[in-house]
Order: sequence, then C-alpha cells, then structure tokens
Amino acid sequence: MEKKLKNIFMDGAIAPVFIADSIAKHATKTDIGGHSIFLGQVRADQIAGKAIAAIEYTSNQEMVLEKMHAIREDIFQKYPLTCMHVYHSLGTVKAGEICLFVFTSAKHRKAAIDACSECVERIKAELPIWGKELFDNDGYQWKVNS
Amino acid sequence: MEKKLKNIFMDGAIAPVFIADSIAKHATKTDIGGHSIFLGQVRADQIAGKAIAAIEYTSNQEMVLEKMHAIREDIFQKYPLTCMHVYHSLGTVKAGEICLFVFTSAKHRKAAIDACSECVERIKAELPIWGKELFDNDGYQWKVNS
Amino acid sequence: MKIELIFFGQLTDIVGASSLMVDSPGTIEELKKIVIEKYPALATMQYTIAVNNKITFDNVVITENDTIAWMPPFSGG
Amino acid sequence: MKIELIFFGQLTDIVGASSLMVDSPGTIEELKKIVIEKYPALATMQYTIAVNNKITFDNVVITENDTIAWMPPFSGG
Repeated sequence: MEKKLKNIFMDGAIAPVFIADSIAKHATKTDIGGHSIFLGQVRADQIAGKAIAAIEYTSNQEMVLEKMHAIREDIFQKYPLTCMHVYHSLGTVKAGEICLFVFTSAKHRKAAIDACSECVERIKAELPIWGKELFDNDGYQWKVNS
Repeated sequence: MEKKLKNIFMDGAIAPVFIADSIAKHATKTDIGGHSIFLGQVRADQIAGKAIAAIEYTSNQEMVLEKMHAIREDIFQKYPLTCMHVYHSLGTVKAGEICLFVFTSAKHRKAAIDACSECVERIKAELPIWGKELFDNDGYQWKVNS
Repeated sequence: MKIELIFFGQLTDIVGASSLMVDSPGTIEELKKIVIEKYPALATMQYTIAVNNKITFDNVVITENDTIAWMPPFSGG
Repeated sequence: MKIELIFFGQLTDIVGASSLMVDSPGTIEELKKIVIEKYPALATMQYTIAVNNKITFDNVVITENDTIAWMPPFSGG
C-alpha cells in the first residue's frame, strides 16, 4: 500500500497550547475566512456512585489511518476547504482533558462549519478506536458512543 | 437599565494564546463533553488588483452588548449549554489574524455545535458592527456581509 | 430641544462626522426628511434607525435626551 | 496455515488476550464457529470482523498472512 497516511494519534491528552499553535500556523493562509474547531473533552460521569477519572484509548491503528484517509478525501471532495486537521488521543486522558481535536478552515464559514461537524460524526462512527472508562476508585467500563 | 452586560470586545486581533487560555480554563468543568469553536479570520481578498491588508472594526458598542445579551439568553434557553463565550475585535485586525471567537461547551456535542453555529449567524446578522476594509496600497471599502 | 444623531459605517463618509446635533422635529419620519435634505446622498443608502439602542419605526416620536443611531447593514465577523 | 486474530475493546476481556494464532479454517464463517466454541461469551457480543483492515463478510475465504481483526462497536472521541 503506497498511499501516504497522515498520523492522527497523540500520546495522551491534547494540550491547549498545541491547539493554539495549530491556529497560529494558519495566519499565513490569508485566503481563509473561517475556522471551525471541535474538541472532545473527557467527562467525569458518575455511574452508580463511581466517577470516571480517565479514559484509556486503544485503536486498530493502521485501520484508523486508512479510514481517516478515506474520510478526509470524501470531505475535501464535498466541501471547498482550505485545510483540515484531526488529532485523537491514544493512552490515558484524564477527565477535563481534550481527547479529540478536529479543525477545518475555508474561505467561507459554512463549508468550515459543515465539514467539521460531518467529520466529527464520521470519526465517532467509523474509526476503530475504543475507550476504557477508568473509575477513580478502581474498576472500569467500556465506553459506548451514542 | 440594570442588567449586567458582558463585554465582548477585544482591542485589535484575538491572539491564539488567548484562545488556548480560554480552552484550558474549562478543564475543571468535568461535566463538559464537547466544545465547538468558530474563528473568523480576516481574508486578504483581491479587489481590482488591490489586496485587503486589514479590517478596521467600529461598532455601536452599547447596542452590541445589549443585543448580544439577548442572543445569549435565547441560545441558553434553546440549547443545554454549560457555557458560551464570544469575543469580537474592535480597531484594526490584519489579514490572517482572528477577529471573531465564538466558543460553546456542552455535555453532548450536538448542543455545542448547533449553538455555536447559530450564535455565529446571529452575531453577523444582528450585531451593529462595521468593517472597513483597508487596502495595502491606500484606500478602503466598506465590508458587506453575505 | 436638541437631540444627538450618531452615524456608523459608510454613513459617516456621507455625513462627514460620526455625530450631529439637530433640533428635534417630532417623529422619526420628520427627522429623516430634515437630515436627507442636508445630506441628499443618504436617500440612496440602506440604513436602519435605532432610538436608544432599539430599532425603531417612522411614526415614533422623539423625546428629550434620545440618541438616534443611523446604521447601515451590519458587517461584523 | 496459521493466521493471526487480533481483538479489541471489550473483546479482549473475553479472550483474555489481544491476539491469538489459529489454524485457518477456510471462510470467516467457519473461523467464527471455531473461535466462539473456544470463547462462548463472544456469541453474545456485538462485533464486526475486518480482514487486512477491510470490514468483511462471512463467506470470505481467509488466505495466508491475513490479519483478522475482531472489533466491538467503536467508541472513539
């Protein structure tokens, strides 16, 4: 397989400064009029008296990168985007930290906004990634996407 | 008039580090599952051989804050949001810089995404703010929103 | 009774100022006539008028200390 | 001919490992029978199977060096 697959994985949480750097890099692209960003944050949900302290993410890594490549191609075909960046955490992300960062940019806002939200839906539905919700007082449950 | 009006104005461009700080502040709100962010960036559009170098923003300031207060109340009534932040530049913002920052957070992504995009539309349509597009080689034209 | 008019965006290019004091003429409709007589180019412009930050209509009567804002189409963001 | 099975998410709790070597049984359908016989709890689980990163169907024939991924519903993001 010869297609060049862009890596989307980050070890652990996605830092706000990484997001800022990512935004700042677009200042030279003066044909961009709007950016849309989605950030997934780990919730400290309470389940039967236990709180989720962190999520441990694992993935079928190669398959994720192939699928993400296909999603990227679909979305660029559908929307007039200038660029699109996707990052997903692997390993442990604590409650309150960022685990998903989707960033689309376009000349006009509508394309950026629609592409971002479509991309988020497809990531959640189609990328073979799993979250193991770790309770603060030991034990875990497997995350279920709605 | 006794209602407390939140300021949304920033002098000049909105810095990526300000956005990062804003994101980082939400790490303690562990009931948030998704953030949606829209950023407006000044485009260096070419008009008859002249490029836009910057936009100078002015506003009917008090009216903007009153209107934004009403929009905020509408949106909180319509969507189950945890929080919402809006910043708009006044004064000069150069091409490539950020002039609008809309940031919504909610337990579930759909509310955050829908509220953010509705808020952006209402800001553009309803806030008495004007952009004067300054050409790099002197002269200007008044911005028209589509 | 003098009232204050404030102008925004491209309207400031026509009026040549961002504010103006005029004698209150009763209703918004009468005010418009006086101002447009002074600045005929305004007649060709698109604008809305707000009295004390509320968008208003031609038949509204102006009262003392009102601030009358002349606003072209918004172009924020 | 041995082939490699890899398991993800909650399936690793049942199999007790993230990978397993088995003798290739021909089709995916036959493979499923063998694996479920060994780990009966799998029969109650929801999963899809991918051969070399492509979601696949029961009648597909397994060939040498195939990697067979057993994947429960995705829960990224």
